[in-house]
Amino acid sequence: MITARRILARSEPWVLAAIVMLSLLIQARSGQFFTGNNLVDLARALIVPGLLSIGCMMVIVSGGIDVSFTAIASLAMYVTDKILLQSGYSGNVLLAYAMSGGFGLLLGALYGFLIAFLRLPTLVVTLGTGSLYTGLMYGAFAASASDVPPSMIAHGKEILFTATNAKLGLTSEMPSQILILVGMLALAFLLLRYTMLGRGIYAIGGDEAAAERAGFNVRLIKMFLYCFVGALAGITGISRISMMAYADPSTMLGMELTVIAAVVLGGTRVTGGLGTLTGTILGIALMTILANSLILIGIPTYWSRAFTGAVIIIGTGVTARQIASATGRRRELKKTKGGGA
Amino acid sequence: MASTVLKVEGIEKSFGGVRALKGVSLEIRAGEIHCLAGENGSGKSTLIKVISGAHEPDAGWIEIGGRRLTRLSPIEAISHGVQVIYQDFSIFPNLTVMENLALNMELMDKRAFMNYRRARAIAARAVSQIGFDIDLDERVENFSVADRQLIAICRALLQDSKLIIMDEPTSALTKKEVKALFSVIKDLQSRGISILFVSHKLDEVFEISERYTILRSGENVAMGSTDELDRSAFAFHMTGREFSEESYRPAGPRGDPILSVKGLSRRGCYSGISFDLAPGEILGITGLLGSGRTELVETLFGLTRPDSGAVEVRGNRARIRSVKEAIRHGLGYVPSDRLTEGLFLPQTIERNTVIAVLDRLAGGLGLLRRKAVAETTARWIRDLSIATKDPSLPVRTLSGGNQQKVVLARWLANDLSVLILNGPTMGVDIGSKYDIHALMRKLAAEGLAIIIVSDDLPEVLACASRIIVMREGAFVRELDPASTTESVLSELSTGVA
Amino acid sequence: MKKDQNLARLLVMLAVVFALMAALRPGQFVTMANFGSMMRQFPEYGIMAIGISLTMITGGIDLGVVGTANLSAILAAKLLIGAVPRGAPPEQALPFVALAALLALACGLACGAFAGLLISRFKIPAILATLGTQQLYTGIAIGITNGRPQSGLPLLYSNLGNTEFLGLFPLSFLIFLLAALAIGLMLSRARFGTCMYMLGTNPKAAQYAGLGNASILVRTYMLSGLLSSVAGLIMMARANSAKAEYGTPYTLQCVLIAVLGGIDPNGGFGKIAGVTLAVFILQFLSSGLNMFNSISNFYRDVIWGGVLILALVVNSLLARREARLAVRRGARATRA
Amino acid sequence: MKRTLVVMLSLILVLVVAVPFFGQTYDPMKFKSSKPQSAWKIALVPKDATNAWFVRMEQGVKRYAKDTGINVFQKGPPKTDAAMQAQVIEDMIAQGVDAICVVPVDPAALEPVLGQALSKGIVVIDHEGSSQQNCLYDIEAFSNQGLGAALMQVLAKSMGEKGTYTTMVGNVTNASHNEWADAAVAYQKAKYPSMTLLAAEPRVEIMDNLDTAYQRAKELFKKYPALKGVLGTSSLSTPGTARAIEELGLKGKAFVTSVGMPNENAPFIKRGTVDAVMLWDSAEAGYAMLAAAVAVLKGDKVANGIDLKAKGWNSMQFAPGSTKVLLGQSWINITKANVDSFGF
Repeated sequence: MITARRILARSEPWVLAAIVMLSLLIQARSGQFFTGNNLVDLARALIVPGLLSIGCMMVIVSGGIDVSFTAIASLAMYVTDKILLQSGYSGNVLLAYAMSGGFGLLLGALYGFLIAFLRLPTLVVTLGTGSLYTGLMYGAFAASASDVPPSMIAHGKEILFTATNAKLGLTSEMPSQILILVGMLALAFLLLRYTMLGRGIYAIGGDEAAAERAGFNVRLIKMFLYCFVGALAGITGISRISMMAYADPSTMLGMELTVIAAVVLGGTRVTGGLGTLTGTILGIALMTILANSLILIGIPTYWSRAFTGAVIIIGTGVTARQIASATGRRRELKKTKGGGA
Repeated sequence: MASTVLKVEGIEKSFGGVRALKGVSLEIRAGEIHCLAGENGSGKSTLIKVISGAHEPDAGWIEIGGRRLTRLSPIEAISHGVQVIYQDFSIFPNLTVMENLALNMELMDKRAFMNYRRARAIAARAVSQIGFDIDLDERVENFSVADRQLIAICRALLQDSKLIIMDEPTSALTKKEVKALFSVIKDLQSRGISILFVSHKLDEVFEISERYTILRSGENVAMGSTDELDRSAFAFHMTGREFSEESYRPAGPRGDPILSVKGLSRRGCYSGISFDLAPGEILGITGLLGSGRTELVETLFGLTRPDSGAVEVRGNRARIRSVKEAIRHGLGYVPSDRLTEGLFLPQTIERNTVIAVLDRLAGGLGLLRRKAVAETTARWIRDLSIATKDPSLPVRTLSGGNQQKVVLARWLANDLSVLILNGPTMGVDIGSKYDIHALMRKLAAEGLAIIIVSDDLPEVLACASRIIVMREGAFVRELDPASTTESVLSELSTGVA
Repeated sequence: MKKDQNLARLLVMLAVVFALMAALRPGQFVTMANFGSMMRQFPEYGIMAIGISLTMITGGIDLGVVGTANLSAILAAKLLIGAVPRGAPPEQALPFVALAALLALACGLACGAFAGLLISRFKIPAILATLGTQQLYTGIAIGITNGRPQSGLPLLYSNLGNTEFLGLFPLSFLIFLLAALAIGLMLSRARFGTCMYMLGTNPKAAQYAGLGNASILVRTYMLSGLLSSVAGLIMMARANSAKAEYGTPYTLQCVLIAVLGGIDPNGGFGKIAGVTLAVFILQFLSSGLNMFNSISNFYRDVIWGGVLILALVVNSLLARREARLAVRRGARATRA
Repeated sequence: MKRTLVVMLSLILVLVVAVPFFGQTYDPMKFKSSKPQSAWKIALVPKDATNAWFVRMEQGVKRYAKDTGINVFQKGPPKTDAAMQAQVIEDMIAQGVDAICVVPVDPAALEPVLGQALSKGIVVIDHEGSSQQNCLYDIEAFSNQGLGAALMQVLAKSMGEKGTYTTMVGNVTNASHNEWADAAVAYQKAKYPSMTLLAAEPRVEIMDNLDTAYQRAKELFKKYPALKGVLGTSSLSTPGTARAIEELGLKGKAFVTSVGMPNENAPFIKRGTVDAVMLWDSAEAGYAMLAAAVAVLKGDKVANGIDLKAKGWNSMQFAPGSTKVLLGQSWINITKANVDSFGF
């Protein structure tokens, strides 16, 4: 049964409401929100955080937390970029994706092993691997901003369509990488909803011991999860540098906390077990729209960070309150109903 | 002679130097209801885990399906038709009822994909077996403990089982639910399924089982047919001690009421509750789960706020808006869920004991006086005969009964006027149960006012000086335990004559 | 028992790092100059690491420490710059220096109280709430300064801040020691410390035991804020100025220190002694690596991350071995 | 905690005795080293270790080591952060280097630690830190005013000396970025009356991120259709903004210039989206800083016209009224004509 109360006890409607309010505010302040090119710009800005949020959400659902996925994305894409540049490779970009995804998978497998088989706490392990991977990238590979191979430049120029702003005549191009986001979302959706592996991720997040007893192979599921997250991060890295035609090793570092915040804002429970892709994408969309509309709203540059902080606090506060009260009401109801049974 | 479903012989198992099982044997025949009894820590749970393949025994063998094995994997156990319903139910609180019911089946069938239509069919079949009416799309965490238990039972029934092991299945169930469960068990038996019923409640053992095995300290102490067992022998085998439950006839209330509740109501929980409590009284409040009994005492203890009504302590209006204020008014509360609400499991016994009286043990600058802390702890360990070698060990190393005593000690260390106990002996072994009952009587005799919230009717009858029955958030009737019986209480609780 | 083993392991780690650096760079590492340099460096982030550790013990985290430190320092700097004319004699500046310090500490307390309220009253997950406060405090700091450094502090302030006792111990180092001792004492001996551990172990049981969860949380985050503002004052003395973004990379570094120092990220366990040792290890590594001209500073991150993971793995393997040995001992006892 | 507070405050009050670090002036001639040249050790501390700019600077350092045989090395903090940079300098002092060359993240934040270095007889040479007090010399590729003006000249030419523009910095907390931007705005006010600074958003921050530069530029052009120019001070401003201009279809209508690296900007310059970016070669700057430090150590007199033996740094002149700040003539306009000639 889908009841209004059950819907209101989730965070998706509240985040959606916040997005609508924010959009209306931007529209009112700039007249530029609901224009084709602005929406395309926002969609483009959503690609990288959106891709990262998928893996981040899956890890949190499984009861873990990962703060190293941006380090994986950076290291995997940087090594790939360097290898391809030095070998003078000029072929298909798919190889770059495969390579970077592969490196990401290996890097993910390393901490996946520590988490799944040695049962070490995820936050600590990923803090360690995050530090390790960024250190390796800057230390061993002496990373600094670099060119990208021609295949990636071409890939970055693949455009799906061009949207024109009727009023100003400005145009924005929808990059083909949005398809990767859509594809990954679809893949993750199918995985999480229709495979036992995906249900296992939720089951582990709910009660790991129970999952083991039920016959889930908890270790393999976790191992798979972190490999998947690593591969996804590696792929994200290539999308990012292709779109910018420029491989800056630091371009994604530091995004991890914002992505985690967006995922939690989207209703994923910090302690695991609950979380939807819809909520995740709404959460990351809210954060992306906010980050990319401060000028449109007209917040002075010097106050933009204070404004962002205030919105995060108010947004998460309201969401937390609403869910708490909706859940509280329902709990009471269940109790009295249960009493009669 | 009936054929044997499962037989274990000479099982040994040690954890970290502690021998949990010392050569235990058990035989379960086809189609029988067999009771495995023993106090907490006697090795029952370990034995179950060996049978279900969760633990590998250090020595001994298991005979199942005509084969003699030295170890068993969980999958093998299940494929041999052994199903366990654990005490914690092993369910996923974050998933829907439907998924909880269907996932195990699907995993057994080695399915890689989730088919929601098939899952719904499985779930519907599962709940229909015991006529359980529940919303399949609701998340399990939103249901009561009793409902969760039934979900776990429905799930176990789905498998093509030869043997269902139920680990203390009734500990969180009300009388009515226990009855329903027993009829389900009988029904299963009639289908030829054996049941291994793990319990330490003697009424249940006598009511349901045909044969029994009793463990104590990891060893077999008795086995045989239930017909040939009497109550005192049962208690003796379990504990190694002789008990006689003297019936308690308190002196009755002494002096003015210390706690008066006047027309207390909270929407959706209880309404119009009024009663007085005098020093030396033990007030029993009984009712089914969801009758509002727990909600009522949680309000008294400041955990929730009433919508209307008043509470008076020693004749003065008391506004209890937080637990701290309740403590200041001399109230103490032993919650029903010891593990999550009562104890800080990985912390030391000492810290768990003194946590509510830290104020009094702190000297200048809020620093604790170590000696005073140690003395207080030692005193309560002695007074309540808590069985531990070292108070600096984590409290989770204690048995259930001793853990409950630690929670009690925490409140007794305060100068209490009113002690509220919610399910004081739930999941506690017989020995500790007698200890706790005796302690309550002693405290009442010393002038403490006590409220026991319990659906363990013999307990309420044995301990309380008066009994109030709650149903659907209201007081139904007040009774004198001397002139009432279990069946009267049970009828009043359920509203069914 | 187990936790003391953790301390022992940290000590061994510290000794190994020390021995390694001392062996490879004897003329540079084991010198008064180097120890003096290290003592001036770690107090600011060490104090913040203690603050974060406190919040982690209660099962939360405070990602807002750096924002709090900078905002506090900027307020103090604004007051000093505004109130004390350039070149004013020390006697004239002193009361304002004291006032500015008090203002900074008050700001730290207020910042912490706000975060604590968000977490305890509004039930926002700590990681989210303090990510928000970090943005907010840094944002306010940028907003009121337009991001410019606040310099031109009275001479007295940085002279005080850079005073060395006995020509050896910088004031900031002594403040760090005092803070570590006071907080360590509070955690191990005080009523409040015990309450923090208990709350971090099981918030629900803490509620039923009447500890007053909300008030404990608010006070914990206030304490973290207070420590952050002290760190802010130290940074201000070291930099002779205050700025919205000094020390931004310290946040994650402090979390790393707390974790390596043995603070359980799930709450309930951990000691300040461990955190202090972890601070020393990081500083030894960092200063030691600066003595190798060809080794990039990023190897510090590599070693740091590697050490953290290695410590975890060793801990877990040792625990397993212990369990196995215990089983074997048990089996022997059975036969005997 | 109360006790800590009380103790701390009383300590502060008791200890009015102060060791002076500031306000002292040092005579460069007194820094002549008595050690043989082969025993000298000179550290160059950049803002961070990863930025392409400083990676290039290290090439100059290596070249200097090869040319002279003196023990010089570059050692930067892991992240661009003033507090972390101060820590690296602390360690350098402790190691007993003879000279420190520094590109300060924030000159103000380094005063105490550099003061300490000077008081120990260590030569301190700054670059991009003309406000630094505690240094013997600050060598600049050009004056802040000069660079600001030069950038404004490029932008003004592109915009036809009229229209609305705004400034874009790497971080609002970046001191030199702000100074250049301020100088550019001042130059515009004096020289180009038909140009106006966008009042609503006079300074935009891109968080030192190329993608952010691109996003911010898009926002700007959407919100302010009258905006015709962006003057950047971060090297990421031009590639980010130029990309936005091309995509929005504003090529030829909106313009951008900034400090920038040739290879990052080459495609935009060749396509004509960008007319020119400004550059000085950080490798040469690193070389020149070391040369200045060595001059002091040798006891050579630093005077107008000194040759620091790096391209564009051959005839340094003191800034008007200063005995510390030395200006070179080393900025380069990178245009379509020379963009491919640099090799970096």
